[in-house]
Amino acid sequence: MADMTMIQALNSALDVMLSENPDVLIFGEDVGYFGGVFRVTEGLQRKHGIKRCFDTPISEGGIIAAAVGMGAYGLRPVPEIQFADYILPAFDQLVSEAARLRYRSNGEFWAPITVRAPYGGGIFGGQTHSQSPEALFAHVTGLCTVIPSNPYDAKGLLISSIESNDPVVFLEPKRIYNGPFDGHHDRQVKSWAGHPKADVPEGHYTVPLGKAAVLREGCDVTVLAYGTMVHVATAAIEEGDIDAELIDLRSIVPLDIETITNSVNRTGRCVIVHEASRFAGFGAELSALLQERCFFHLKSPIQRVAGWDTPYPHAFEWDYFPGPARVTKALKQAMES
Amino acid sequence: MADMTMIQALNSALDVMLSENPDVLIFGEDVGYFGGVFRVTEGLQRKHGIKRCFDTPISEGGIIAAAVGMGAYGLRPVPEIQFADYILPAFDQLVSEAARLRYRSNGEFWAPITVRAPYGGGIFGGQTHSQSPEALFAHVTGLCTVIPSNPYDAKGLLISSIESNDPVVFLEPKRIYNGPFDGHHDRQVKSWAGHPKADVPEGHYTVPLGKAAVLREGCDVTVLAYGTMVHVATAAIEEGDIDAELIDLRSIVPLDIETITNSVNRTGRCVIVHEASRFAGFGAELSALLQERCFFHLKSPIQRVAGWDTPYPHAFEWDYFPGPARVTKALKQAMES
Amino acid sequence: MAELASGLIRVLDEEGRAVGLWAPTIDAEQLRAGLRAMLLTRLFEDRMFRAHRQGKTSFFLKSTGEEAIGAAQAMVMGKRDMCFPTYRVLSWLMARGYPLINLVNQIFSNEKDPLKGRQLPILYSARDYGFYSLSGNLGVRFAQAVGWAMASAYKGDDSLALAYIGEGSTAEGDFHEALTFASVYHAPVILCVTNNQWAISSYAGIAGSEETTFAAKAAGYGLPGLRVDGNDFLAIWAATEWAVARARANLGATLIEFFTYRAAGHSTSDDPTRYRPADEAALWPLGDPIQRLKQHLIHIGAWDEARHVQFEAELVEIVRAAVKQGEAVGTLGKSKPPVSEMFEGVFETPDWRVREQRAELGD
Amino acid sequence: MAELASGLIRVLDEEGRAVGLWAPTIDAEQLRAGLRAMLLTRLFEDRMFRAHRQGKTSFFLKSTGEEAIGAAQAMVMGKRDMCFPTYRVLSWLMARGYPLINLVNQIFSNEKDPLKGRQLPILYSARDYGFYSLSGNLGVRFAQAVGWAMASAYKGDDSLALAYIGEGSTAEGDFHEALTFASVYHAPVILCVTNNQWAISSYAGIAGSEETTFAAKAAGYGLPGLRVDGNDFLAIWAATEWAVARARANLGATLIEFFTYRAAGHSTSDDPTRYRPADEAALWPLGDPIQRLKQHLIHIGAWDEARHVQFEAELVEIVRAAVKQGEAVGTLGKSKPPVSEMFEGVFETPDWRVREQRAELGD
Ligand SMILES: Cc1ncc(C[n+]2csc(CCOP(=O)(O)OP(=O)(O)O)c2C)c(N)n1
Ligand SMILES: Cc1ncc(C[n+]2csc(CCOP(=O)(O)OP(=O)(O)O)c2C)c(N)n1
Ligand SMILES: [Mg+2]
Ligand SMILES: [Mg+2]
Repeated sequence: MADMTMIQALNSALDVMLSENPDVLIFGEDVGYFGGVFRVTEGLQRKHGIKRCFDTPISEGGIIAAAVGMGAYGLRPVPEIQFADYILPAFDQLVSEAARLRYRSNGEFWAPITVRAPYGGGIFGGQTHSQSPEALFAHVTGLCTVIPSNPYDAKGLLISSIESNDPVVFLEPKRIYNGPFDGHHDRQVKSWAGHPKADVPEGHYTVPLGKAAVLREGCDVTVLAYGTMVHVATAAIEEGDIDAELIDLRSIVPLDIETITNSVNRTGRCVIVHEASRFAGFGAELSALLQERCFFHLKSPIQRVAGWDTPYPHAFEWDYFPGPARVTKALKQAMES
Repeated sequence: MADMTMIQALNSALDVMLSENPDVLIFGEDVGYFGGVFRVTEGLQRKHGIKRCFDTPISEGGIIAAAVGMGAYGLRPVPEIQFADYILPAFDQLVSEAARLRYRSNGEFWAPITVRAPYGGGIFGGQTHSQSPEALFAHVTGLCTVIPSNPYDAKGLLISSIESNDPVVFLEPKRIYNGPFDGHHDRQVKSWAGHPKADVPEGHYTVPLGKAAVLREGCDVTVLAYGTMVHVATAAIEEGDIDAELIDLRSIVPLDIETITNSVNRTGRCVIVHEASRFAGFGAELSALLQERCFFHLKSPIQRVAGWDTPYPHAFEWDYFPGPARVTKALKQAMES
Repeated sequence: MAELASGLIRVLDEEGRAVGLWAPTIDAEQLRAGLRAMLLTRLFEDRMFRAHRQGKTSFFLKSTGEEAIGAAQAMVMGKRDMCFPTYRVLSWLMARGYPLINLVNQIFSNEKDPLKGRQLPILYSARDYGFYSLSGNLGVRFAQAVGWAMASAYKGDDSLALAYIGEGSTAEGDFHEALTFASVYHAPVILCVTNNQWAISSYAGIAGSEETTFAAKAAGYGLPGLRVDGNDFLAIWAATEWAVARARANLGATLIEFFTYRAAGHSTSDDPTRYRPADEAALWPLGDPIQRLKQHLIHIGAWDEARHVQFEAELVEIVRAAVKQGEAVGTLGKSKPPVSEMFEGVFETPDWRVREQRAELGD
Repeated sequence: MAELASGLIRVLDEEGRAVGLWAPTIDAEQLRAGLRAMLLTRLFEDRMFRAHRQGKTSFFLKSTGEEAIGAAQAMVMGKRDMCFPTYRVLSWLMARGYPLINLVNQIFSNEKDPLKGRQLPILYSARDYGFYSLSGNLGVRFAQAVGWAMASAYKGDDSLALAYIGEGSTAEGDFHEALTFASVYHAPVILCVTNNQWAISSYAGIAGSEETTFAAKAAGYGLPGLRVDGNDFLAIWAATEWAVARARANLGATLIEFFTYRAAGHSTSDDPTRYRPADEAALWPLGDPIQRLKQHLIHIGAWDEARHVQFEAELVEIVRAAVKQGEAVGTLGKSKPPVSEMFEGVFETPDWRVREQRAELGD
């Protein structure tokens, strides 16, 4: 069985769910006939029909509102927002409605929707095609936020999200859609072919939400990452001589608190890596949780490597993007003292 | 000169600015003829005319969009959102536009707007009249977020916000509009009369953004709070025998990093208190910043006292609201070890 | 078609006669059931409003003068259709026979509150009665109704969705999104604007009523718009039947503006004399929907004053009994669901945060 | 009035004659200036599109076939009026004489980029040329234009605001919010829908064009709606003059739909043959706006083929010179503003976070 790119894996997950569950509907801007601007829904309308996979008006609020209504009816809608930057017009629908419906109605209604959106930088997309809004969702009680870092997880996590009865924001790191990216933008572009995690089964399988993956065991320092940053962190670790334990969170809500706490209690040091701007980013919550739970094991301050506290600046892509050099620097700082 | 409630102080700030600066406009749902559902704009339309203070359609997105356009033109709009819970329909306008306009246009346009909104709980307002969304704004580069805790600061901070050339989200703790509230909901309601901070000058004065107030000096532990929680923390401290240093942040962006870092370096212990739900709340950023900067002075884990990670539950107001008992518990925990 | 959006569809005339093209055929039994739902709503709301003054609940709000809308539509719509309500259509639940005690317990936020104390009073949810979960934020559910209708159509289910929005709230982007989706997907949904002319202190003009009618907005989406006397039980009934027939025939959505008047204040936190003449309600020309339906019933010989007096007395008793029963369970602060309920239902299964915090609270 | 919203306002006929009630009086000098702006736009965009293929910029997008709209309106609107553009009205800047070199430097994100490398190529900002700051997110600025107009009216300033939105983006709530505020406050604003019939891969029907016209939506707000041939320089001119006169007389806003056709792909990231016939553009009946204006100029004896050939050659040279000049500064990745610019302008004065991070980056 041939390797899959992340796009093919996501497409396969949608194909599997459309085939197995008549309540699954896929819709969004340009997702139907065209197959999506990133081709994730390519061929799905042709195969499953226009009633299962269709275009929507350019109205993110309307898209999520429709999804919530369909979900409350009993379907499992999987709307796509063309770029995560454009989820904001639908923020109220997600926060005040999708996330709160089950609670406020005492379980009479709920919104089993999975909102897919490409996110993150590294593609010279400028301010509104590069942002990482995960922290905004993490603070919202009732929302799950899932972020895969490779084709195998992408398919398994997407299927788990669609089968979940809670609303899920499924953020797809667009920079690694077609190949892993370790932050060395000056080196040759890699493809997923041959990557162990590109070996994706054709059929139905799941990767559970709330279970982090320990990608590398180590005893010096714990590195927490997700999405594209998993590959950047891997590069930084491989290029250095620090025995780091690398954990891919895979979903930030639910968060696998046990795995990360145990690891940091063991290593006593921690570096958190994400693309989003640092201030009040998700790294802050990870740092706060770990110093609360691992305080007496900590040997050095928990480090955060993140985007700067500026809007995403087009021409400064590689000055803004937290590449291997910044991760390496943080690893060294974590090891000092 | 008579004492003022927070509502009178805010009204006075708006009155002063309307009188002094013809570019200041006030608008929002029910703010004109009626004077606002919390009476903050009472009498302003009568005194300054309907062109200076007027009602708007029920359209938060439209209100902020109009404010951004007016601000770009050169005015200083002060829109009111009736409840902070209802800012979300305008979230995209605030995040993608107001906060980014100066940066992306290289200073050709900017949005000197001050978005006022009552926020927070303690009033049995249920899910959509009690929330504390400050963390959502704190993560947005380019937005300032200001939260007063008493009449004097409220007026001075509001004037500073209106005079600022950056967009400000000005969150007003509605529970203390008419009197301080220390979380002892079973005791008699207090009024602002006689409170030292209720002694508010009639005219123009400012309280700078980004300067925290040390309300009580102490050497055992640093307590960080803002809004209503300042009063809850005060009560908890007074009722205990721990010599705590209490700091009122007053604005969370810009954040007075110096004052809080110095304090925690001195005390070696810290308790952070806010109403908002804990996970990925603003307390996380404070905790992360302080463990990064004060790590080697910390004697015990930084504690967070916050709302639970549930939607704001109507009947459980006092089970959800982080009252003095929870602060006291955290203070004790901070002192242990 | 434009006529229907700019004029006013009425059936009941000053003498209570059913006149004109729109006059529906409704048997007396149904008319009396409608009267009952409306009167019960009026009496219940007056009673609970007093309960608020007595501190038995944190919040309450009345629909005085608008009772005909929810009552008539709940009767015309099918049992499997879903209504996406505003907080001002209690008469829908009354017409559907929702147990009064459930309302009382929810309003008192007591131990038996069907929503477990999680939601503000009157923000009901009653799926089995075709009543979608309410919340305090305006507008947002209007477009969800379209999604529900799209789902129903997709499943080949013939059930419809009906949504309400206040005239003031039509200014929200949600209104436009709902109409756009309803139009583009030909969704089987009935979108209703309850134009009671007030939005707290703001006159309907703040939402554009001085420029055109709300029903007239339908044309911009290629949808039919009907402007209906919202105090006329029969006109509401007829217009709803028209929209239902259109939707069931897969012809798509209809926008209906119900022209009515918010006779009471906005809510218990409001004093309308601050912004409108105290006698405005009394001078309102379209009359009291309850009186008008009663007059019609008398006119067709299916009702009389004596019966009405006795009828009203019975309903007062029913309300009193329900309130007593709720008070026996407890009123605000005197009784509430177990604190564990605060932590339930955030997710389908509680995650570690909720479990830990529940323990932290010592529950 | 409804006629104007459902029909199509045209002035130039097949032979290039200016016919009908709407025919404006424009002197030949202005017509030639319009032709220049349109042709310059066409040539510049074709040149920069190639530059993208050569890797000199990260992104580019053309307005082929829509050049008449921005060109005519930039000439009719006053110098102090503000245009809230979409990314497809470069011809506005061309008509206003914005320096080509600024465009080139912004597109190359080089050291001389007027926006300091902070914004994606083509998302210009040019306050002095009446061109508001663009960004990638659609719709949101449409209602800001109304706020600008309200501010202008408040100040007793007679300047107007004009805003564009693509037909696809009219589905955003922002569209409704803009029209609602424009209507309620009688704002001196001109709201324009550029209906080029495509939104990336979606036909205008996805936004409701099969139900009614976009101009027809104006009636729902009590505003006049004009549906105009967007490839007809004279019709655009006349309709804009009408709306300007109305706004300056304090009669309020106008919604104008420009019916046109997106002749090129959506952007450099798009291949339109995936979703529409390759020859659709060629078969488009309303013709090429540049050809039509040229034909008109020739018809009135103010232009001829020889002059046109020479004229075009001159413009090609002007474009080449500007691009060369920009290339000398540098293209994407070869040259960029100092990294310190990444940290400037977040707030009026940088706060400690930005200062620390700038130091951390070692700048
Ligand atoms: C999104 C949002 N904005 C503002 C409010 C505050 N608010 C509550 S009711 C109300 C007036 C609503 O008027 P209308 O839509 O006409 O409904 P009515 O009360 O007349 O039935 C307002 C502004 C809210 N609840 N939600
Ligand atoms: C809020 C938002 N949603 C989605 C997008 C992605 N997007 C960019 S252009 C485009 C199509 C716009 O079509 P239209 O409004 O007709 O303008 P045109 O490109 O035809 O000029 C889309 C969906 C965006 N940029 N912003
Ligand atoms: Mg109303
Ligand atoms: Mg278009």
